[in-house]
Amino acid sequence: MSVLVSRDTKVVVQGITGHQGTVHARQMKAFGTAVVAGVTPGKAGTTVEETPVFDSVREAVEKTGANASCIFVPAPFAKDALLESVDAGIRLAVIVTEHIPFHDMLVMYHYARGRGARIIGPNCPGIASPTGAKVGIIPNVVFRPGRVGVISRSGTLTYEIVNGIKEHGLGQSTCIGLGGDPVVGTSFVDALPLFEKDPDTDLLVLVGEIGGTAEEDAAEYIHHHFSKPVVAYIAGRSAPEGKRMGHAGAIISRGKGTAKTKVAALEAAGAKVARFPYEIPDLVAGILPAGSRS
Amino acid sequence: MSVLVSRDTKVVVQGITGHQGTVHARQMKAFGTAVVAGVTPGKAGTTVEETPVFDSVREAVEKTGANASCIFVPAPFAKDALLESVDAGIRLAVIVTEHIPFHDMLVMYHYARGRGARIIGPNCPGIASPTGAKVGIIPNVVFRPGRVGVISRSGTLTYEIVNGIKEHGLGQSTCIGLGGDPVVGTSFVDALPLFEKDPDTDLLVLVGEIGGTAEEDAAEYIHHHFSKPVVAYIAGRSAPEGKRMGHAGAIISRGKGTAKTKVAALEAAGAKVARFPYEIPDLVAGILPAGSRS
Amino acid sequence: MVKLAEWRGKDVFRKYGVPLPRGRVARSPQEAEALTRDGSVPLPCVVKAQVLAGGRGKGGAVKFANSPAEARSAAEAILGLEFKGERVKELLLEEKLALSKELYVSLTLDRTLRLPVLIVSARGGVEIESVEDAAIDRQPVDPFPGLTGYQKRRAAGALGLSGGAAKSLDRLLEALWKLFNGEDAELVEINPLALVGDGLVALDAKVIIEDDAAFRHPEYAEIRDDRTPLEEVAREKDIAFVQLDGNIGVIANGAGLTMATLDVLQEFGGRPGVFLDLGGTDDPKKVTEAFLLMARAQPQAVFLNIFGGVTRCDTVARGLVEAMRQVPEAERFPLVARIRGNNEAEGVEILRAAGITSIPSLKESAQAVVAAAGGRR
Amino acid sequence: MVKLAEWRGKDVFRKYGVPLPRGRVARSPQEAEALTRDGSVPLPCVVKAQVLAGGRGKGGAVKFANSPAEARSAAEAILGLEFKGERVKELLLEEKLALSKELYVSLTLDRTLRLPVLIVSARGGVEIESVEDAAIDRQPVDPFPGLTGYQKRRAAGALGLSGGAAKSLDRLLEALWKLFNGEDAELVEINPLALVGDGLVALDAKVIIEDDAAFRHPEYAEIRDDRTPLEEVAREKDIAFVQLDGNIGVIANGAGLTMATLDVLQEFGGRPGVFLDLGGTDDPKKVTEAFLLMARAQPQAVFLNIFGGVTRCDTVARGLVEAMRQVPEAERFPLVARIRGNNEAEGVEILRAAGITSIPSLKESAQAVVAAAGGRR
Repeated sequence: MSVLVSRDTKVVVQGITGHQGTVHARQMKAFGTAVVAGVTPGKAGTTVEETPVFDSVREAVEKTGANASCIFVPAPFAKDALLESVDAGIRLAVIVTEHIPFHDMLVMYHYARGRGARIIGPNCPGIASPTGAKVGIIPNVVFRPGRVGVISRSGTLTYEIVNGIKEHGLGQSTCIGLGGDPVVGTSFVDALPLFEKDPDTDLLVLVGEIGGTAEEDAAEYIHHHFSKPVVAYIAGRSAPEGKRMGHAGAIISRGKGTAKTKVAALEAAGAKVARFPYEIPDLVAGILPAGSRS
Repeated sequence: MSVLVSRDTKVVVQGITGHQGTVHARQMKAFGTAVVAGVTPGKAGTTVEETPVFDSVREAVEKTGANASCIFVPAPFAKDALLESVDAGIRLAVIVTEHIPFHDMLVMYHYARGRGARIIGPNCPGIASPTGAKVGIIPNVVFRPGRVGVISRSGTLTYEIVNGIKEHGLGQSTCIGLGGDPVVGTSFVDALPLFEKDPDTDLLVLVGEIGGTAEEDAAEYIHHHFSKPVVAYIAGRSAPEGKRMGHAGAIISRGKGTAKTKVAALEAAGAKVARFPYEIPDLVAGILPAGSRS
Repeated sequence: MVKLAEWRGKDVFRKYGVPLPRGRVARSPQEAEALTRDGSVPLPCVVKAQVLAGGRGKGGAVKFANSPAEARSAAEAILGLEFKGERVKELLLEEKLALSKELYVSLTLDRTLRLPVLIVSARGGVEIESVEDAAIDRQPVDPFPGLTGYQKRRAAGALGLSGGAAKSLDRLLEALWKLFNGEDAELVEINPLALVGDGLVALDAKVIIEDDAAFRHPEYAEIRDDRTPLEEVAREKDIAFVQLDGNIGVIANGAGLTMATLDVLQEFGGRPGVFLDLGGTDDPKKVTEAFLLMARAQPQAVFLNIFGGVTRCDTVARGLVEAMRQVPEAERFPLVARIRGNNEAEGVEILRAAGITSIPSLKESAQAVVAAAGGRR
Repeated sequence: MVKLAEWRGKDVFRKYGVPLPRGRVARSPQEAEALTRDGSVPLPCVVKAQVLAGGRGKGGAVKFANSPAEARSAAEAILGLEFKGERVKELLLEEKLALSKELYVSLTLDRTLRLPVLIVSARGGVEIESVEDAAIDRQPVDPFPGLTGYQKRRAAGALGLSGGAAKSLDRLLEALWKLFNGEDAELVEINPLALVGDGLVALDAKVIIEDDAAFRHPEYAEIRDDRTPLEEVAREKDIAFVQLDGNIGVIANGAGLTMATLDVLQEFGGRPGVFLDLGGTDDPKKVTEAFLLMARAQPQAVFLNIFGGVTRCDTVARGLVEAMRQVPEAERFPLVARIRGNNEAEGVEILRAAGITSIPSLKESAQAVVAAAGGRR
């Protein structure tokens, strides 16, 4: 078992005929994922490396039983692509596309939520489980089956850290790159319960960044509801304080959002916080029960 | 036990300072219902026959624990009143107000549904259970505790029929007047499962009207999912065929919507269909197990 | 329900940017001739009766004209016609376009889904009820987020449109969706929607505005269906009033009870004539006015069937007694009353004091009124 | 993120019907004098520097004028000022209003709730961060159905407004909500919002438009934050580029990895200068351009830290080798490379062939570049 994806995951790639869509459909298949369909309006009847292409997600779902979507379509069309997949019955959509206006994402998030569909992303590397499937773009090479869960707001930093875990001789249960946009479909707080109840995860690595209050919210959740050990890292401790989004933004975050507040909140919630990415594997290995190394 | 309302129902009356609001708050109390609060913006701090009035539903809920709303506010403000009650945490709202534009009702319905709130109405007499509570305007005099459930699209015709059941020496478990507007919060199909699982209901009386396809949909549901006996009546057998709503309306209803199609569908689903309202009590008495007369 | 005549519907279309043929309204043959002569309406043109009923083409209410003189004579032929009960007072003259396809598009409400639904068919230009289901595509549209891009693509596919024509459809559907919501429409229908080159043009327009939204749309206040004078009076007093061809007047409260009453009357051979729904009221004056209105319709007998809820029995009894006092001798009618429900005892007593007996049984009271009106037809 | 200057924000306000003082923009003392002399700006007036930073009042960037001569001298005093790093080039002159209250209103995004939030306070006219939480009312607003009547009533209550002033607030909030959505705003803020009689007037305007929505808003294309020339070049090439005051140039891919790299450099005493985020690319030319850009910033050493995903290691290696060929002798810099991830072996081999060693450990590579840049600061 793993989180959200499994051997039963059947992926439709929206925007499969674009360069990114084609490349990553291939990588997902190489990972062992069932990429059953692609969608590009006007390209029905063609194939991309043997994957059939349809005009609509509805057709793709009807003809192939696709149950997850990986969205690569350009930002101006991403909202429509997501709504289409939700209306076609897709309940897990990974949106890789970056630069989606947050006003669009508000619509997408609440529409999907109202219909019981989960979005991961946008602007995210997606989800992968070495024993399950991959929906997204995390490099295949960083994975090794194991019992460490990873959730992260970053992209390449996630790869770095997941790879570090592998190189230390450990492995991952499921890794989710949530994306760092202002509005994300799945936040730390949304992802934590999934790992809490995942029998394959013994320890969770949480990778955060400065800005927003997602890490503080996660700390709060961990404190009250998360029973497994957590190793965390916050990127940006040395970064100059960014320009704030006006005064209203300050009202919303009210003394949260810096590396200091995030680290303090996570430590108070019982997490071990690494100061640098390369400290993570040692911290993990120090906590992980000997029997659960892979 | 009863359907949707019980002795734990605590009603806030939105628009309590209006004539209808005041009169029916009094009637609900006379029925035995806990009317705990009223709301009229700008009238906070006053009382209506000892019921405290608040400026907002949120305050009313916070201060009195109200968990159901009865809405009497004029049609142009009804949408706002409903949204306010849903946002304040109310999960059962009976809308008595008539002439609410259906475009408003579409918003209200989907908003409430997305938050797990149920609307009864609009333009409806509401719900009452002789052993539970009354939220709405059905005359108190027609009730007597018993084991007959009633769902109806009509107003006064419901009173007529419920009263007929009482005068025949039988009683009701719960009666819901759903309202006959184009968009209703709770339809026959939505109400049927509630009565199916209500241990206090042994038989259901369904009162329909010509127009729309709600009765045909109900028949379909009854056929597949409803195990208790059903007695039905369709008003309007003798009415001249009304002006149709253009051709598109005909496409939507496609050969449904007449008294004939409704009666046929209900009979095919196993319901006994009365030709006239005064036949209902005899039909009910003929079916109801002797031990469940009251 | 406010049904807009074609030309009014097209005025609304124009406001939302729906492409239309060039055209103008004429109310006389002279005007029709002048509009085509001065180029306001290009020739050849089509001359259409502005009536609400469908089937105008087959019914001789649509003609073509190649010259101002022909436009005049077409107008002469159509104006004043009685078309399915409507007198033709207005014409719409429009340029005749060279079209390559006739399509169908509408937006209306699906009550079961509680969603607007977009209906399209490549088989436009005929009555859509006659088109088989397989040739009609329906898509429910969620008010949030509204009509989506993928839904428009599907509609284009169903209509067999691509390229520039599909783009034209995108804009058209967006305009119709805005109109449907912005105008509180029950129905927006274009049949036929013509493909002219690679653009779409609305040849007809059917727009129905919801009455309940009137408070948001004072602009439609003056456009109403034709009513008989009595119906007009009833409307002003907020009493639902329908005139049929029977001889028994029915006063009831609530649409369901009114219908049930008619069903029962018919069962016993009665012929309902005027029926009148008091709705919910606790004003005895409104009840009095209803009876005075009923008296003017000269029924042979009147059946009062009230189940008291919001409308209390004592209110009705008081209004009835006052009405009986006011009705002129010449307009008096036999009355059968049945008042049940809230404050029944008080109401029955008020009637009794005025010499009127309330019969509690629906069956018996219905039989009594049929007898009073002269028995079975 | 496009921050609009006050006068531009007010132009947007005007489009949505937000009430404003009468006012005009001036770019010279002469213009300021003329606008007040001919009555375009009524006297007395306020003369405000058009800079994006807050605290203008305290900072001497806002002055009052009772006569055209005073307007001129106020303009002379303010124009050309350097205010928190911005040169004042424009002034907004506005009539001075007799106000009875200063309020605060804003709409922005709450990331945790994933909802816009309406923030109001009766304590306007000061920095809102300095106001205690209890005096600030926040209400999340669902995009569907939008700002509701009851939310507006609550806002009026929190602001202490009733009657005509509450009605004015209703209209204002509706306008701000439409603006927030229609313009793809990240922030709409009015501080102070003045109560003048029983109407509300926006004395200030802060509007921030989201960059990602630029495709819907070509009208904001020309309004950009000031950038250094190198930042401008980077923007054109779609490379995220930030200039700090250190001496180590960092080229990484992805914001998180870039930040982590800076954290590690700092740990070992390095001072990051320029940093540059390649983002996701598999075009070696973009990598080459990034290096050429970096060279122009004249760092003492450069750290290339790439984890290959979309950006493959071999792509980066090819781009780097090409850049090294092109960089002029004078601009050469010591380089420490670390390339990991997709196609790592190929990339490492390409670098090796060009005489560059990739150090796989983040810690060791960081230490190496700090040493190359001259050791700990």
